Amino acid sequence: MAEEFEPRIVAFLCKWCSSAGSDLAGVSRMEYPPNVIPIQVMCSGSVSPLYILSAFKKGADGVLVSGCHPGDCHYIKGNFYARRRIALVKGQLEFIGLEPERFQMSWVSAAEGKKYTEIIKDFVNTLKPLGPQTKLRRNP
Amino acid sequence: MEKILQKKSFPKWVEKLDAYEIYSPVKKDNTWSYEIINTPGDIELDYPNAVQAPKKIINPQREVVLEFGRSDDDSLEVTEVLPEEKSVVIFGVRPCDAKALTLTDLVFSGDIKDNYYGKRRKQTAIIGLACNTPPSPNCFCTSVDGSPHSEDGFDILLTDLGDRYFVKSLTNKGNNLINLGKGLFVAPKANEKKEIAKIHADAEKKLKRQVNDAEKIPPKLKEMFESPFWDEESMSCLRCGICTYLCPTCHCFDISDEVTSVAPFKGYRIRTWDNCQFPDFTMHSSGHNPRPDKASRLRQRIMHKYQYFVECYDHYQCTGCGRCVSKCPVGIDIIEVLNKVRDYG
Amino acid sequence: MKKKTGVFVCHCGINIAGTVDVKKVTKDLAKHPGVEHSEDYIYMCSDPGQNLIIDSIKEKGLDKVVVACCSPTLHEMTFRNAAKSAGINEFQCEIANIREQCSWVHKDMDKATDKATRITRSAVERVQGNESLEPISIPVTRRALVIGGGIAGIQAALDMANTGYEVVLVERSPSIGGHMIQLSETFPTLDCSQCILTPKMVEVSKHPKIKLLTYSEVQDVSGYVGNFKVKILKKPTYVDPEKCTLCDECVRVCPVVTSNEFDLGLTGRRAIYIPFPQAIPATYTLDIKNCPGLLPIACGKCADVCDPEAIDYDMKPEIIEEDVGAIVIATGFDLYEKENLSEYGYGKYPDVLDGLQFERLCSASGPTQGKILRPSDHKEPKEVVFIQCAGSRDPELHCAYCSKICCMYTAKHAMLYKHHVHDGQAYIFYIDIRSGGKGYEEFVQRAVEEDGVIYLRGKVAKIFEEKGKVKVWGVDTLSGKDIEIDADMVVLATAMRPSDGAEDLAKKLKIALDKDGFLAEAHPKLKPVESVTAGIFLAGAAQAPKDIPEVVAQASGAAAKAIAILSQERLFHSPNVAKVNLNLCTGCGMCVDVCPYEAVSLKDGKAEVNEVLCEGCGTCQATCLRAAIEVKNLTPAQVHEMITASLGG
Amino acid sequence: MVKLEDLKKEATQILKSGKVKYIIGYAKGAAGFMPIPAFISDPEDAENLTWNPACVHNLTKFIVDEKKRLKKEKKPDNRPIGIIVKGCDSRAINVLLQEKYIDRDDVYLLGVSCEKTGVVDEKKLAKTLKGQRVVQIDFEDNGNFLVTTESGSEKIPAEDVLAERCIECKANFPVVFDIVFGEKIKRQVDKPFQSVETIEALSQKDRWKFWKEQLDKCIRCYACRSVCPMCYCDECVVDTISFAVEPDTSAEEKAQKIKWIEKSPNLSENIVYHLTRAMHLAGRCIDCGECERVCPLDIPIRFLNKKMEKDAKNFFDYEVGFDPDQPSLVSSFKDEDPEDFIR
Repeated sequence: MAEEFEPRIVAFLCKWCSSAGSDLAGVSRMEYPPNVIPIQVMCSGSVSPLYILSAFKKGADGVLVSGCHPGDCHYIKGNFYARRRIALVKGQLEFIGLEPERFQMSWVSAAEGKKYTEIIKDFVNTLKPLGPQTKLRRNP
Repeated sequence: MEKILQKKSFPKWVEKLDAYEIYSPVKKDNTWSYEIINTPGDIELDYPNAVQAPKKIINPQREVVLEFGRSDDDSLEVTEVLPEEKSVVIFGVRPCDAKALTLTDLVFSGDIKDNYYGKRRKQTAIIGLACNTPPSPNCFCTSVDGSPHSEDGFDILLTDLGDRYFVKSLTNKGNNLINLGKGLFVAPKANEKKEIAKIHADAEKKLKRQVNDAEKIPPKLKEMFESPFWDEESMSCLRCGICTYLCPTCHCFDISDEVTSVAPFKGYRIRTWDNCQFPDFTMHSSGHNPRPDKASRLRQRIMHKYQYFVECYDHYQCTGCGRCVSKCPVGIDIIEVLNKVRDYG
Repeated sequence: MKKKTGVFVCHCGINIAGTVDVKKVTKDLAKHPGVEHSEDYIYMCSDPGQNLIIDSIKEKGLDKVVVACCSPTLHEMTFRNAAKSAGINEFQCEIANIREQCSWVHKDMDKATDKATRITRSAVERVQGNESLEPISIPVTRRALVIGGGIAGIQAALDMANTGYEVVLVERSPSIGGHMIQLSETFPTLDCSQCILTPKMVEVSKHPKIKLLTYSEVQDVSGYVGNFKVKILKKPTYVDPEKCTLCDECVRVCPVVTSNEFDLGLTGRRAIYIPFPQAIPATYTLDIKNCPGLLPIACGKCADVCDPEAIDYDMKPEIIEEDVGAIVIATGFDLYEKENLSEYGYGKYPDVLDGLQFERLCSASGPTQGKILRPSDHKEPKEVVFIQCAGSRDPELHCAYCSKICCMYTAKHAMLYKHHVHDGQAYIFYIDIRSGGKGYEEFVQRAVEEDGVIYLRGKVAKIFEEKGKVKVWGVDTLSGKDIEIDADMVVLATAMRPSDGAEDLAKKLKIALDKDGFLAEAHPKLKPVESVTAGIFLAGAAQAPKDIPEVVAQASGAAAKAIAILSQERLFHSPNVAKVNLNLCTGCGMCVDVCPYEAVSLKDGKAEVNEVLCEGCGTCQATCLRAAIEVKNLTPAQVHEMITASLGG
Repeated sequence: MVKLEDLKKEATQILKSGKVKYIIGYAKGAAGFMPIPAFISDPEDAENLTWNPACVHNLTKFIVDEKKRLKKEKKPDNRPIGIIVKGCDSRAINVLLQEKYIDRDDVYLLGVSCEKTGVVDEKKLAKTLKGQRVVQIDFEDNGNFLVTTESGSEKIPAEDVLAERCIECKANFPVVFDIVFGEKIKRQVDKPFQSVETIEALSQKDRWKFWKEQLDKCIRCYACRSVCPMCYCDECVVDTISFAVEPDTSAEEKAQKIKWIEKSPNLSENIVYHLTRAMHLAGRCIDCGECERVCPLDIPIRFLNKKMEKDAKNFFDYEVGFDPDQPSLVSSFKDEDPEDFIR
């Protein structure tokens, strides 16, 4: 049997909530698939559309942007700007025909280690049947 | 070698060329473009000129020239990548675009040989179609030493005679291609040769636009480097790259390295077209840009084509295809510009 | 310039090495572009581990360091200090989190190792783009501002003043004291509220380090931690406290009677008045809203009778500017509006009172000199119904939150009532009793056992007046029986809400409010007295409903936090702040719009970052259309390389 | 109807009085029927101005140019520039004002109303005329165009040859102007996003097929970028080199220009370029459609921007270019912004 496809996910995690939430998952030893490479950013509001496009171009099968819940942003309102921006990026990506499942956003608080693991588990499970992301991937 | 080929026999001839990769103008949505075709029926010769000249096949916009990477023992490995060996035929090339290749030959296959261009040029046969009617309202080939039936750059030139083609082979490559279709070609009759002469003469008359006394332009340009003319003419220029990317004679390129992976470190060096209308074309790493504005860049385009190139190679670097005129978003009209230059001062 | 990066991979015993092939990560990273040295060790954070890093930096001339270990929240400082002690800039050290985000959450060794390698590569790429930075240093104005002169503000001001720092205490009403001064006795000890508060009020007024500004409001706050500039509007009282002898002549001649806010409308006062006898500052205030006019021609009686000529109709509002280094907000609470509780007849029937009114009725200094008489006919009420959670814990109609102190003060009210009216009966409707606190549960038990207070678990359905009684219909959910009480008086334990103007003030101070309008703390657990803005602290019921001991504790906490700032000559701020590339900036101002801290402004058509205000969130970076603003050491260029390293290979 | 004579009169007058430095308008080109942008500073040349359905260009781009030129001049002539703006173009002015790129005093706006029609789509026109060469095209009453070809004149219903953007136009009358020509006629646009919706209605697979084919064609001539009045950054994400070089910029910094997009005109790079462009124009694109018109390869670029416009309207109730004082789309938010896509 051929080896199962293992999607590669890039996760932009805000430092204060989502990265801390993922740390909590670690401290609590909650197991989840190793398909995700976290990139800690200061705030979900700092995630530029170029980060997302770039990750897909460089071969990500899925991209996650995760920040603090509305109202909990360490920087008061960065996640609200992120919410708006990401909605637009998501719309564009779907418009050109990328599978919508490949780009996700979530709110994960520092206390939601479990939620983080669930998001990653579900993400990996959704991506597996889709196979590798080739549409935006750079082709040498 | 001069022959006659019945139009109905044309697909049969193409079938004989199965060892070749064949390009022909193809209509995509509303535009014509040179594409690889799979069946002879896909070849359409009744077409206005393609948006992009066949230059894109011989001198592709992007070409990998070498691959590099770090090996296990940490040394850098570099591998040259040369164009694939194959035989190519391009059908339907217009005289202006074929002539453009001869001009590019001067640059890439002159004193310094460019392997990539040279190899492709050598393995490609150009089969042209003389223009009975100008394919574009802005054709002005006759003003720049060309004509609708110019044979420059062709291996074979076809002229449409209604139900048949007049076929003229100009090179051994061309002869070989005709020989592959042995039995399909017949020798032309004397009246057919006469007909050809008339068609060609008529075609020239149909050209609407021209630059008279073009020979006056290069010396005039030489004096105009500092002229405010360029500021005026470039007012509406957008600094886009349409004129040069679509030009069959423009050949400037850029070399860059694209890293595909940091670990293990690997990537490739590519050559891409570059564009003198882009602000980064002459940008120095010092921060100085000798052509900082669109006026200097428009000047460069005109000077290069009608003065520097003439000085170096004794040819205009323009074949009058009219693409830059037709496609300029703001109607900058090189014919007008040249006429103004000629009459300037 | 060739980079010389050192990579140090920690085993963390078996915490990392148990799942991640540390040797392989170390070996693979050794080949990463720019990596000069790569090494693993069992406990990188131990002394020998740190020394290993320090020695390698020195011996191999490393200029950048990545430590692959636990979360940066744990040991980033440790390793940055180590890097610093080896002579390189602390910001040339980055952490790759391969424990919490890798080894602890995965089982497959190969995959975890691959992931750890990618995380570490990404950190290497990041550190290679780092610039050396020095913390931003700011001088501190070593004075504090306290907003609100209730018990919270008083406590905070005294704590800071007693430590030796100057304090400006701003109170918007004519006297300090807040709501606590209105109370009769306090639970669970039943000691007299005024008796314990007035000494503190006097201490404030006499304190050489406290500048008391009553009848004043904060108008504008600018600046940042250590350097706030505050504009305070001092409203005219038209009475010079220096001259006033408190003879009370003016009050006697004043023709105007208006509702007395100190007694919550249970009594009246004149237009010129002293809020209460122990008011600090001890002086009169002419309430311009109710005074017939400042021109002697309109009335002028008070000025006429004032022998010391303390009354000055020409007094003008004054803007006072103060520089402070820290701010404590203690704006307290107000009661939930009457209009919102009409279902209890509150505001409609004179004998339906709120808790504070009842406090005044019980108070010896109150309208009835401590006798409990009902407002409508001044008779002693024989049956009194107390209703808890009036407006609280009712997400559909009122406030979702618990006002926290009502269970206790209702027990106190019932008890005090019984102490005044021995033959009376007190009923308390409650949802449940929350008596967490030292001696609190015992206090409630005492109310039930010693004073025979009847607790009825249930809600009141209807209250209406009939034949001089306030009829209360309710349900006892424990017995399931309908209850009808012909009460003489009803006391509502009205919900607490943030005081009027708190929202406005929060805007001026650029601090956040929570969903209920209380001032939001920076972290619900770990930063309960800090606001989200550095240098601004919260005390008292402005932040959430709380009782007096809690208020005092929080006030002291806030004071301590403020002192931590004031005690320093200079403050240091993270240098990971935004910087503008002036060549690219077109001055569209979008960064100015999005900055949560107002750290970006436009100057000469270009963006300018106030590094002290900037917290480095990077929202401007993602918003800027020109890529003209970026956060130092987490620039888009760095993120680009991090993405490449995470995915590449 | 816009009276060209009135327009010329006003132009002559403001040039004569020195009220404006020059006027950016439309004039007849050297060949063909398409007008060209004209820069008129001599009052006598105002006679060359023209106004017809082929005045497709969004001239506000040249205000951006002027602004950049002025920055370099030592003694800049800061008089306003007269500029002819259609409804869509005037929205671009509003965005430039909103982004503080220009001041209202920098321009003197000569508005022209598109009334019931708009501008012509050259390709549609060629198709309708089946190869006949157009000499002149003019507005006619009742939503018709009068087309003069080499073989005579004919009336054509404008809707047959109207540019797509005009069919979905929300501003057939200038939203900001100093003087306006032509009438304000209310025009109902029933389906302002129909073009996008046809793409959205495709299956995800077909959408990808469509865009793959289209974006594969891109030769990265950047005409779409260059023609856009909102693309006024001094340095673009696709530039290969940093322009912001100072005397103390190190070689390393110069080399640090992020390669978000490689120079290779490959599909992946083309997609990132076009999506970045669209994102960059989120809440800024006023749908003048110039990007699509100028594309030599006929890539339907406008769809990408239109999709953005649609989402901005539907999700955030945001409309571009009508109010220069509103905060821009991505530098503002509302508490009730949708978040059903967020887990």
